[in-house]
Amino acid sequence: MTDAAAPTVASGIDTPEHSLWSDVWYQFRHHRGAMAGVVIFALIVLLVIAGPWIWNTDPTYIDVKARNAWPSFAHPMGTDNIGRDIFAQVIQGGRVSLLVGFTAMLISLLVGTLVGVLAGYYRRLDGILMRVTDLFLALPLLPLLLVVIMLFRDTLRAAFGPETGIFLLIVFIIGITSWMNTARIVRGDVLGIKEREFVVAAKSVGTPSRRIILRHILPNVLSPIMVSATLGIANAIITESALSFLGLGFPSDFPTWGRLLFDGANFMTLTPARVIWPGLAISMTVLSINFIGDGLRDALDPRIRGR
Amino acid sequence: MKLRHLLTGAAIAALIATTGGAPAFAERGADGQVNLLYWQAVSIMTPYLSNGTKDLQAASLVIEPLARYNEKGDLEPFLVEDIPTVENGGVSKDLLTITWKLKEGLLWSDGTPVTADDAVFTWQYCTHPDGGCAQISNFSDVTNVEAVDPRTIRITFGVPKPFPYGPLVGGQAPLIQKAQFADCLGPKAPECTKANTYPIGTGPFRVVDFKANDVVTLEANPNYRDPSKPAFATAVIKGGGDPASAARSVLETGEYDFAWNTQVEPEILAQMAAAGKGQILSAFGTLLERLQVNQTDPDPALGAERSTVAHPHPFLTDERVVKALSLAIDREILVETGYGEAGRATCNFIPAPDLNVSPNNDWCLKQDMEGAKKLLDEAGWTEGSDGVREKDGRKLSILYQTSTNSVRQAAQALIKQWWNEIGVEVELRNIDGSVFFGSDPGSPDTLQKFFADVEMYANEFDGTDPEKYLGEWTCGEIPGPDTQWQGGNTSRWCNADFDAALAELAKTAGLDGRAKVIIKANDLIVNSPAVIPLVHRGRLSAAVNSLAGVKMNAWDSELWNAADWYRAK
Amino acid sequence: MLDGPGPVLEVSGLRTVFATRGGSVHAVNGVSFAVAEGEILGVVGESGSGKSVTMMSLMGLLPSPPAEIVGGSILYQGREVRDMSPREIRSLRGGEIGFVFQDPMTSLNPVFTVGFQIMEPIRKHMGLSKAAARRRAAELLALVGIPDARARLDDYPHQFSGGMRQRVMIAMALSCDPKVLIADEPTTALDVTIQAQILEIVRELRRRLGTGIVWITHDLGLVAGIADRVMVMYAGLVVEQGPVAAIFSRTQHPYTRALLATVPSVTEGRQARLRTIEGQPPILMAAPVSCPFAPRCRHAFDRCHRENPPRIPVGNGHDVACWWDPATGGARDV
Amino acid sequence: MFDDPAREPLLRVEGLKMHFPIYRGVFRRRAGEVRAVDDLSFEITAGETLGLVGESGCGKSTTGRAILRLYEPTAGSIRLEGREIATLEGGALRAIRPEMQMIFQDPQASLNPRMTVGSIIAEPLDEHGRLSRSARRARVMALMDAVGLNRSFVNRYPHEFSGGQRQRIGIARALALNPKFIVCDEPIAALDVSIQAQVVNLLEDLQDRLGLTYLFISHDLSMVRHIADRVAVMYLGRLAEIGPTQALFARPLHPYTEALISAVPSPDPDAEAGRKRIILKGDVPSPAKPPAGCVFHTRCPKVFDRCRKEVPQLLDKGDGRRVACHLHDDSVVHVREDVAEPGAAI
Amino acid sequence: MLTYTLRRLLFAIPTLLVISFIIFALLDLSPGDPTANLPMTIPPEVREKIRESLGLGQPFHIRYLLWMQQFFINEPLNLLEKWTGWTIGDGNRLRVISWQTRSPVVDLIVQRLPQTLWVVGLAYLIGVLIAIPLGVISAYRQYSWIDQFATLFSMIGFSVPTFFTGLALIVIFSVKLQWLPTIYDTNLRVTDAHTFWLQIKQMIMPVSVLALYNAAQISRYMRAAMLDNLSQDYVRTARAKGMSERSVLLVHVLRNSLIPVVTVIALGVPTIFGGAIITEQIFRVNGLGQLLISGIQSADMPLVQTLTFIFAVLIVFFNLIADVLYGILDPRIRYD
Repeated sequence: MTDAAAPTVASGIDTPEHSLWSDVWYQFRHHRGAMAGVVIFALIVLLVIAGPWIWNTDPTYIDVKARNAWPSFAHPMGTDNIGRDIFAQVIQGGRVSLLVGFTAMLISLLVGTLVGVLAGYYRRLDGILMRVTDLFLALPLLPLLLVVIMLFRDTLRAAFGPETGIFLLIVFIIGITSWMNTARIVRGDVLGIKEREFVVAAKSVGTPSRRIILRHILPNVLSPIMVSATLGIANAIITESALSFLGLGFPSDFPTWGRLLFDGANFMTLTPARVIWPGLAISMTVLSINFIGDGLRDALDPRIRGR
Repeated sequence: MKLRHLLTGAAIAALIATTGGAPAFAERGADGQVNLLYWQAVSIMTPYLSNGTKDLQAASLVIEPLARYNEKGDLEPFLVEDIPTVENGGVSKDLLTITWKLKEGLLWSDGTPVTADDAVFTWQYCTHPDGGCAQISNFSDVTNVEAVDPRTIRITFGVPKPFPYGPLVGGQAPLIQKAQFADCLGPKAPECTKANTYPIGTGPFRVVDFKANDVVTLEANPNYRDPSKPAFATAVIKGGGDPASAARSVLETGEYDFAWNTQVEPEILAQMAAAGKGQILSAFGTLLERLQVNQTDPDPALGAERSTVAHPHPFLTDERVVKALSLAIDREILVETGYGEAGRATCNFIPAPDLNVSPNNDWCLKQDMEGAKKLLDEAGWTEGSDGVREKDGRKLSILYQTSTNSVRQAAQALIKQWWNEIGVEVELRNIDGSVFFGSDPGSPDTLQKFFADVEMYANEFDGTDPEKYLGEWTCGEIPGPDTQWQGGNTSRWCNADFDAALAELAKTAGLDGRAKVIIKANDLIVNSPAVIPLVHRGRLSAAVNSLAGVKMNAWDSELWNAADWYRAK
Repeated sequence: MLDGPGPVLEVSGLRTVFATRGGSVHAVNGVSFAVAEGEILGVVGESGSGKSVTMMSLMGLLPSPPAEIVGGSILYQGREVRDMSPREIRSLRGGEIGFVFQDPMTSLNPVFTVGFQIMEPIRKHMGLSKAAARRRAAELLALVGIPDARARLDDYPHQFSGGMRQRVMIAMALSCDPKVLIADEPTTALDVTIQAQILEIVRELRRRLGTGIVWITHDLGLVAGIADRVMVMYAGLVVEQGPVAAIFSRTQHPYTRALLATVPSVTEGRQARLRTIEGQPPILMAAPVSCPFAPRCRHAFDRCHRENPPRIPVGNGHDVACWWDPATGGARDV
Repeated sequence: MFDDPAREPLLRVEGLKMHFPIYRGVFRRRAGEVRAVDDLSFEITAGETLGLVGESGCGKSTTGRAILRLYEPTAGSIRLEGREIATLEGGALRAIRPEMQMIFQDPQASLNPRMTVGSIIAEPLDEHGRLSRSARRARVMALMDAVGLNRSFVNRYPHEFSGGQRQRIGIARALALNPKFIVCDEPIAALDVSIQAQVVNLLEDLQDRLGLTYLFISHDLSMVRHIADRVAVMYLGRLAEIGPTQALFARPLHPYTEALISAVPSPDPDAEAGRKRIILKGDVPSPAKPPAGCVFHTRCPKVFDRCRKEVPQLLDKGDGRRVACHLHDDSVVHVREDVAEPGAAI
Repeated sequence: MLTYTLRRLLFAIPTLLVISFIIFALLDLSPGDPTANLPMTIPPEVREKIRESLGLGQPFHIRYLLWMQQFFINEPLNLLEKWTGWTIGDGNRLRVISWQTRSPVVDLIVQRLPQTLWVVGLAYLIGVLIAIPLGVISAYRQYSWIDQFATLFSMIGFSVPTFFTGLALIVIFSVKLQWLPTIYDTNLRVTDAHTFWLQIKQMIMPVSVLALYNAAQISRYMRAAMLDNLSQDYVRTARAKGMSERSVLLVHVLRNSLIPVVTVIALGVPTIFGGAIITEQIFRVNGLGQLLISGIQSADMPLVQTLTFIFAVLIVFFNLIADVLYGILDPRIRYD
């Protein structure tokens, strides 16, 4: 190789200084919907986190005289029927809803990825794990919730206090009943990736299975997982609101967007602000997360990325 | 609010009577169809296997008792000639028997005659040991029911009954046809689907089509005893939805004629009523929303002895503390925010009928924060650094549970705030109704187990006589692990004076005499630390303007006089 | 129609540009060539030299955007293709000009039977009835050497081996008796034995049908065996063009020479080392103003870096785009 | 580097079989098998390159992978430096892995797109070496130098490289553990002609420098001819012919070898025009249902009756050449096929 | 294919047995009580009697086995008798009886099926019919305004809870405009144009609420599948054959893209039978969803157990159908 000139970097179509992630980021940045989603989501998160400093009204404080108030300076989003400030509740509710969405998504992602990877990688586990997935698809959510609340409420309450306890329970239930789709998708992808040559290459080097999974398989099923993640947050927020609709879920003085929307639904014509804001908050969050997910999916897909 | 003052139940009834014009029943079935909306859907058409008020009310269109309570709480003969009393000889002097006389020529809807045998069968049906009859308590102490002749029914009690109008009286205990239910005794009762959903009755309507938990279609009973009634040819009872949408369908869209139990936030109801299509009807019975105060210690650390009489509550047995809690509550606000015209503030445990209501307790009607704080100070609870009162290193902290229901949750929030203001720390918990009101000994969340300091729910009693209801407060009724946590004395309050008063009641006949003892017992309860009465609740329903003849009834089925309903022209 | 040896397809000054996010990429920079009836034109060059892009742009098979033809003319039997309506172009594609692509595994639609896919253009362009189209499809399959052709019409592509699939592709491309067949690396994915079979078929077809064939490949050996004329492409330009014998025996362009040198032979003596051409073909962000091969060229001199050479005829229909003259070893006198 | 009978070969494969079972039916009963590799025997001397050629689907790659124990061989013995590795399991197998490595066909597919070049090359070091962070880094750099990759690319991702450079990354990874033996599984098939030459040159340089032994799997006969010392020709899981490269190409013994060589086009129009070509009919039969007798008989231009009945054994023809063909069975060469007597042969 | 299907069906039996056991155990553990909805005036000893009459006094395994016998033997025999008119045995078999309504659970389900299929099923169908063209167009014109619009549409459909859209529709179309009924009349029989119109009117709102949600999800799958296939080589082949864009898109690409989408659609079919709890409640459709939720709320164990188990059967079955469909639609896949 004496006459080998210094190999020049293959110029893709582009300047050489870009990595995989900068490519993804580039594509993502040019997805208008996704960028709008990022901006809106960031604003919502910011408002919800910094909210109590901007608006320091206690969301549970009742001002009986100001019941069913329309928006005013004292109550920018009005009050509910016993005189609690809606704006403060929306901020407080957002913290819970987003936290529920995020944590439940993490649980469902963790379980889904684990099941999916194991089923896809180990042939002998495939059948049994997929049947378990069927089982979970068939489980009735509400009785399950009641059972779990009964079994673990007091233990968790003793360990974490009443609010964190019920929070963990609900998050756990939502997470544990929503991983099945992720598992299916991940399994499908793993089935394909484990036949790819770089996995064979790793085997030929003597890499044990668990490191093959961690190093080679997982990073390559990242894109469906990421998309599942964004959908999962949205899904968890919606599920929590549906639970509120059915009268399960969090205690009444523990506002979440879903509960606010549910409690306010009957007041739609009397004090519309009560439903518009939480409704808007849920929709905008889910919408922005979905757009982010869409952008991620497009950006992570190498075929689409090339365009 | 304004509405509440304008329209009380009675006023509405009067209003309808006057605006409805002269009730001229030309002929049966002339007014077409009446549409009733029960947001809790009807599951079954017999109260003996019933799952609740809605079934009982639906059934009342078809099967009838011997006598019913009218809207004022007075007994009115239905299938019988008149109401037996000691005076008219219908009730024996020793209070051991009561004799009813059926009206002449009564027919079942299939055209066969109604006889005393049917009454005897009804008793046998409900008291069959394997039947699981839901109304068996209506027949308690009955030793025999016999047919003296085809029209005469004699009921014999094992103990003297000062108030003998339990069996076969009121919507809970209607007559069923022997011929139809003969094969449905005991364990076979649930399998008789046809009989349970298409009962043959004597009421103004009979079932044409029954879709469980969805819709019941009825038509006028061709053999109804008054040939000109009912005015409606058909009736439909639709189920599903929620109270607000039920009210909307009557008050705003006018799609339905009558909606049962439209218990929604008052301002919403007022706004709907403003549409002018219908009216809100209310009537007050004996339903009381109250706080039960646990007299035993619910501390989880006690393990199996949690919430048992072995460990008295550390501070809620102190009358001053509970009185302070009661004073801190503004009951008017609770009514305004949660019940509107279906609620009245009260400090009594027995809120109706008027005769039995104690005049001695109105100290709690006005919120008195200062008074409450003073009481707590007196009891030795002083404010700590975080605003929570303490005594002997123990915080005044309360776990407050109730069932899941938006009105209850609003009340919880309000009460929590008031109690916080007097230095009491509150933790709220709401439990799904099917668990809270269920009495599964395996669940920690039932109201009987009462693993909390304070719990809120409403309760009432059938008819007008509270003897049995008050009986739940005796020492023997305290739930505990030895009784599988059964028993009505959820507060675990035990008071010798009260038990004595109750024994006295069992021996007292005559409404006035009984009222005196009842008031005494009531006062003992409400002055104890075991209960905080909150709101006397009424029934609330809605009817369109064109539906005339509705007399809202809190003592029996709301459809008790459906035979008299008609379409206002 | 045209009986004389005149070109069926004549392309001049074709320029195609891709709009990418890094800017526009000039993939084809003024390509001119012609294909006569019954002639096989071999097109060679490394990947990225613009061979495929040129042929794809002819009939608008590149997705637009990003690809766009910015100049030149494409004459099919004397008619300007660029002025045609999409409908007219569609009737050329498949009807008058057939295509065979590199990867027979992915180029057939997996969910339709082979028969359906062959009959599609027949019915569209020739207007045959279903039964007639089916008959013709069976004939075509037999023509390309698929045994039991009639029965195999109802098979799906995955039921064929790679070589068989490529035959199906060829049958499809030939289904409407096209005047021109454009074959884009049709044998690259196949084994040599199968490649030999395909080559046999193509030779036979050319003889029988008189189709003009454009054969794109990077295998110089293949070109030597099958082509009448050879066109060497580099950076979207034709750098050398001429009759096959002339290209191999009197090679003009340094790039062609280098390409030839890299190939080990099965017959001659073993070289100690293989010769290589270092580097890759450039990606042009603008139309070339100097010789694009100059940076990799061992004979490059000043002028190469200043001026892009035009195609200079060297006789016998042979031309080359280079300032360097292998005969003299010095600059070409142009 | 020709056969030296005195020396124990680096790799000796004997009777290697690689059958993949086929299951059928409701209860997934075993209904047969795909005989991807069927009774294969050969050896490779240290420092030499054995070319393995054949059409796609003939079992070349399966052979390579089975030797590296990426599959569980059905039967047979594989000895690396005299040590049996066909039956090794778990830790023992892992311990032998550094000795033998593989270079893959598709450099795009064999590199994890989410790992940097540095971590790809370092992976074998992580698995087997106990190098310190800096030593590992130094080793990666040295490897990159060795395969002619610029050190500054260490943190780049595979997709930023051209095909030839990617193949260099794959080679560097294979070299990381100082293996003795490397299976090159079609290392140049996916590359452009000009790049192929670069990679082949690199492989040769490395062999010279590090004393490597290659099993060079390819269907490109001209490259095999260039790089291999000896060539083995496979057909349908069996060895058709094996022998020194020059001799084999100059005078192929097996009709299949002959057809293969004749099918390679040469970049010389005159030679092409005059050449006699042997064109095989049809495709390689399915290895699930191999033909009876000689597996090549369905396509063989010189087929005769015995081929359809009897499986030819590998015959030693001297000078290190062996061939599995009845045509070369000396014991019957005098007996024409019309008078062939069964059993006379072996 | 057939053997594959048979094998999967055989596998389904143990799976379903396990699922039925787990559901049964779960419901048994759950703290709901069948007497909870009785008025509080009913004393505890009566409640206990009622519970016993429901069979709750029996040990767990007896109840489970009894249910199994009722569900797997008695009910199918009963259905068989009903459909064929035969008499098998004395016809006096113990059926699965709902605790709440004291009527056979299977009869309840049969009664609820029509409205569920009409509303939820139609919504699913309409959702699919909207989703497929929407997905096709937005993939073909990726990043065009129509793609952006479709994305927005599907995102809104996905993100706004049905109880919100449902209520908003009622306020607008029923209360303000008075165009549509808020109550679904299950008694309505379509006999003429007028009743047909009434049926349409009462279905518009629930169907559109659900269809929006379904269309939103499926159109995303469709778009992704189309994008996958549009970049395939065979599309170029089809164009090279001179096929019109229409036929390239609607014959070649669509057929391939439908393969994954059809399986997604098949996997979604069981959700139709699960009903739409919230939408059904809002519009009082009283389908299977309402049946299930009312069963849960009143702790009606036989009802909930039977419904969820039928749901599980459907899920397992449609999983199988989806796989088989995949094999049918994609000739490359042959299960053995």
